[in-house]
Amino acid sequence: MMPELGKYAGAVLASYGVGLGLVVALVGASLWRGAKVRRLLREVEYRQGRTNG
Amino acid sequence: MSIWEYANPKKFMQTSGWLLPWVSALAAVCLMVGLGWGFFLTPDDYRQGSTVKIIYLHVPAAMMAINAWVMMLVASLIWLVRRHHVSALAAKAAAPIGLTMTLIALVTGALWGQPMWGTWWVWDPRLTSFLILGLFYLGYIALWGAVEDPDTAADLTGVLCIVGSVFAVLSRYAVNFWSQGLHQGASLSLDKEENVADVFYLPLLICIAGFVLLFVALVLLRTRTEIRARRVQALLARERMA
Amino acid sequence: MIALLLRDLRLATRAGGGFGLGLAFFLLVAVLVPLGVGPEPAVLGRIAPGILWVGALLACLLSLDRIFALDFEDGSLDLLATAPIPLEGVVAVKALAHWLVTGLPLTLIAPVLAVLLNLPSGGFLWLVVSLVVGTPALSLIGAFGAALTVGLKRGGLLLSLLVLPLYVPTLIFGAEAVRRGAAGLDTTTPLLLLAGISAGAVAALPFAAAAAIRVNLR
Amino acid sequence: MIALLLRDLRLATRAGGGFGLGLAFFLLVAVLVPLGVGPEPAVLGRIAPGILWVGALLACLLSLDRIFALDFEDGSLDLLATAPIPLEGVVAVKALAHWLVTGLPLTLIAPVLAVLLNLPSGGFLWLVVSLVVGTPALSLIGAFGAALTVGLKRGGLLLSLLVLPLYVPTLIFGAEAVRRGAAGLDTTTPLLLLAGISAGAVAALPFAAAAAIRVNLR
Amino acid sequence: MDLTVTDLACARGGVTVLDRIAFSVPAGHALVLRGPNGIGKTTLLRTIAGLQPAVTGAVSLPAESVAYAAHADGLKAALTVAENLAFWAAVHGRGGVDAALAAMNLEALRDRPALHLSAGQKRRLGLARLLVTGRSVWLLDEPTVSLDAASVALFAGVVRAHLADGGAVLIASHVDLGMDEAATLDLSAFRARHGVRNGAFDEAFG
Amino acid sequence: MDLTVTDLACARGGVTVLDRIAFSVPAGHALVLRGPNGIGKTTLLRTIAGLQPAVTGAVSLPAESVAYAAHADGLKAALTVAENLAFWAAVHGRGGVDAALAAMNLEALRDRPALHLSAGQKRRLGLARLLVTGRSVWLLDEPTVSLDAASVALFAGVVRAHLADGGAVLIASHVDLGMDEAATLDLSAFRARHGVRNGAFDEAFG
Ligand code: HEM
Ligand SMILES: Nc1ncnc2c1ncn2[C@@H]1O[C@H](COP(=O)(O)OP(=O)(O)OP(=O)(O)O)[C@@H](O)[C@H]1O
Ligand SMILES: Nc1ncnc2c1ncn2[C@@H]1O[C@H](COP(=O)(O)OP(=O)(O)OP(=O)(O)O)[C@@H](O)[C@H]1O
Ligand SMILES: [Mg+2]
Ligand SMILES: [Mg+2]
Repeated sequence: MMPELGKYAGAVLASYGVGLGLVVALVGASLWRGAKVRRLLREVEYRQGRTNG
Repeated sequence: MSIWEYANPKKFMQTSGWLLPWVSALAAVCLMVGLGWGFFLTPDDYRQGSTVKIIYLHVPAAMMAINAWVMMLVASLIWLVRRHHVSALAAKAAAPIGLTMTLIALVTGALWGQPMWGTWWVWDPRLTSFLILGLFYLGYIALWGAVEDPDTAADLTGVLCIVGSVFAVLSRYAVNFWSQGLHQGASLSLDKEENVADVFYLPLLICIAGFVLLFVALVLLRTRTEIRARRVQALLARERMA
Repeated sequence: MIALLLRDLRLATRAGGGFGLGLAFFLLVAVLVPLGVGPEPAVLGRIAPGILWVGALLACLLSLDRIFALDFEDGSLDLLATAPIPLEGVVAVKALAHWLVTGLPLTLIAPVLAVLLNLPSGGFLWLVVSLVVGTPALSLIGAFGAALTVGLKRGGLLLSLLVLPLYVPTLIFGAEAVRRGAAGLDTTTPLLLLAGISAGAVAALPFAAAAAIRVNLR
Repeated sequence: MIALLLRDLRLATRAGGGFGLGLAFFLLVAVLVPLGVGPEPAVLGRIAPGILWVGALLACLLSLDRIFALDFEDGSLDLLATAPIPLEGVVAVKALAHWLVTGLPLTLIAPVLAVLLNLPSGGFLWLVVSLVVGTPALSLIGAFGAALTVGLKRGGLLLSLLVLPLYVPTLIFGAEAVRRGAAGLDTTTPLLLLAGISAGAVAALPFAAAAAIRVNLR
Repeated sequence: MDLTVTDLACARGGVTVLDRIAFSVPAGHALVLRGPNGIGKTTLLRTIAGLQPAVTGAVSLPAESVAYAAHADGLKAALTVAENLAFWAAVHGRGGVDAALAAMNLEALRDRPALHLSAGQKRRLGLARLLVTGRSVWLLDEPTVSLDAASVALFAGVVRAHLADGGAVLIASHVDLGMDEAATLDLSAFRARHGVRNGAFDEAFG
Repeated sequence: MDLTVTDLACARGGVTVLDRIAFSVPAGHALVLRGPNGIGKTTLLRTIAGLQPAVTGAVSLPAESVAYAAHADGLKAALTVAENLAFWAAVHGRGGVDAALAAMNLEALRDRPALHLSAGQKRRLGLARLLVTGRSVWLLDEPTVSLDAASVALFAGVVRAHLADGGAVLIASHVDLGMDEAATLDLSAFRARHGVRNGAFDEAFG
């Protein structure tokens, strides 16, 4: 059910590609760093035997 | 209880932790509906052909790019006045999002400009001032990266953000004064004359809502990360001293 | 205060000090651009106002990064911060010194370079005027940027990244004034706006800069 | 040697290191020039090759002054000079590091900026090619200049003065190649000359630079 | 005037390194701070000099009345010895350059650019600066670094003179200064115990 | 291998500051250079290290076999302690970073950026560098500056170890290093008398 984009298909698809691509990249990066830091924090707190946070 | 309660990291972590899933889910839904509707179900514009579909990414991104900076300005002020670490970290967390939004607006805009104006880029006031906004984001992020004592960095970037805002506004006027552009005016304005046709209107609104929610979700997520990172730093430092 | 001004000027004029080098850089840009762009007088005359202003701006920029950095490295800044003169004053004086060493000479030499870029004769007067009015803003904004980056090694480039966006309005109005002058149009509006920016910068930025320095020293 | 390269790259990418800032500066020049010159696409497209090359050149320039200065200030240079690796090697490696951190990224981002300056589409390929061939020369000449000025406080500006004239041939041929490419003419001659300059620089300058450093250290 | 420090805690890089510090240096007296490398002497002096905020506690004197001499000397390599001193004298709105030069035995070098001084000569010049500040409380961070025996004695004399006309001096040093009359304080006693909280910071991240 | 200096004269800024210097440091021995500030210790060490040409006279060793530790430490603030050492080890094509860290008691700080070290900690790192150079002759310019007593002892131990496996050490210092076995040489005796000629310079202008 792909819509008929006519002669502008390139432009439209490209901008959706780039736009969504950037959004996904940003979200991905945020999640990845989030996970990394969380792991780090857990290690450190474990080492210091202190909880909370 | 005052709003400042949330400036305490622990409280913030609790609340945001509870809030985050809902916001993200809502954002995802809005984006899918809005973009899906816009991309698949809206007709072509009689002048612009299928390129109007770009508006569903372009406009919300552009708006968020501006709003993100405003949010950073507010957060910086809160930090400088009331010294709540969370707000400083929130500003830090928002910057990359704003930059990405600016990029999206620029790229989609450029891709739109190619068919519409016959060129990728023209030095239209709005485009130009957007480029400059992008530069401000870059500088702001670079400064965060270059200073390593977190509080120092927060103070410096805060000052930069305030001064920068003033000059950003100045540049906007300067640019207007300097060239008159091809870019359409505010077409979400109330007067029906130069408004985007209704068929495009509703999905556009949904997309905008989606982007706003996405922004909120990301800010929450990244701020949580920053807080954790900050705490790691503190614990490691103590470890060193012990 | 006076002592500080004199010392900075003396340091600038001593061997290795920056005096005249800003000038030379300005000169070089004015020479390089024709080399890069090619010799057609029409084109050059058309872009002269912009290029001259951009050149002046970069020349300022290059001499900025040391405004505070040198004093920071050798510890003088610590001592100045604990000295009986207000840090805002220190910033203002140092910006003034920078202007005297850079902005002023640039203004004076600009007409000569304008000839190189064959700027239409109408523009010369306005070039000088706009520089006189605009360069103080450049120095002050620069001092602010320098204050932000003072602690950092390799601050130089970061400094330019921070400062150049702040320079945009000054640049636009300045170049616009010259262009209009060259085209024989009315130049009051851009010049007034330019003056406005400079005035605002003089009034506000020393405080922002002093704050930044205090933060960087602690 | 490898160790030195890795260390310089690491320092460049650490907080406060210059990586990416050269890029930013390039970007800024590409933005400022239109702001100064005015928005007409025709004019911009006409001057784009020259401006892009001048911009790349200045971006290199700004990141130069620290090639040796930092190592000199903290005493590393003394130690490197007495280390078992030849000083010529040190210079070559540091120039290489500088190119990896500055010249290469510049080359990669140039096409984007070319869009901003409405470079005629024919020119893009040649812009990249000329930069690939030309920027190594920029880094090496720069390293030589840095070696001459190491040890002087405020060396930064003096450095620009010494280096810019040396950059002139590179600039001319580089810009010429792009202009011809944009006009659809044959570009081999300027490119060959450009390659010649780079090759010569690689072969000869490390020795000159090393000599200069030895003199500056004693 | 007396320098009194009460229940002071000072931090470096977000970490409290010293706390519960309390001592007093009455006018006319000198106090020597001892302690292993990294205990926090420099940090403490910077805090007292008002260059960085104290985590907790108070310093009795306003920063305006203290003169701080750091590891770095704050000299301009391009200026001559005399010019360097004259500048600082002017900043503090006072004269006495020649007296200061004489006191640190620098007349012979007065017109030599600071660039061309040896390590010890630089240091002497840095100390001479104190004399032209006219501040009554001196904070000295390892003042005798790279001074030869003669210069150390010279320095001790200058300090005694300063004490004699009612000044107070706080010195951080590892070596013997040849000033037996000075009291000493070992900072090891004040090392911040593990997990000491740093006000603003832990309100946020404790 | 022995370090022998014969009839050496060295100049600073075109002025001959020391001449007729002659001494020898046999392998396994240490020599401490004494002398008032500005006599020319740093100049002499830089000359022996091959960083500046001798006016007259000769040094028995090639510059390749000496390791020089100056007033400045040659540390990168942005790199960690371990990274700094590892770099110098790699430059000299050797390992032994951990051993060096242990010897100067720096393990605790190994992952701390050099920027965050205190004056004395920096100095310890600067000295640890000597151990990874693998050079047999050390030239040390005021090595114990801002070291606390414990660290000075540590340093003396390291030097003794180096002497024990056949190294030679030349130290310029004003303070007592706690190494009584080391011979001392007072440079005052070699101060260049007024009007001493500086070869190349005076051929041209004499
Ligand atoms: C790189 C090029 C472009 C940039 C940076 C850009 C930037 C912007 C910005 C900043 C806004 C304002 C958002 C707001 O404030 O509400 C906007 C809105 C808009 N742009 Fe663009 N734009 C670009 C190209 C284009 C092109 C080529 C078109 C179509 C021919 C276009 C159509 C629109 C429309 C219809 C709006 C909505 C008007 C409004 O709601 O304010 N843009 N764009
Ligand atoms: N560029 C120069 N021109 C002229 N004289 C100089 C120059 N540099 C240093 N001097 C002088 O040379 C002499 C030797 O300096 P040097 O640094 O070797 O002394 P030093 O023995 O190391 O002193 P210190 O114990 O204080 O380190 C000093 O008197 C100094 O003033
Ligand atoms: N930015 C920082 N982050 C964390 N710790 C730091 C930072 N800067 C310094 N430190 C640590 O703070 C402590 C105090 O440093 P300080 O310079 O005050 O010690 P000091 O007593 O002056 O030592 P020295 O006698 O060697 O000069 C040291 O252990 C140092 O490692
Ligand atoms: Mg200290
Ligand atoms: Mg010395």
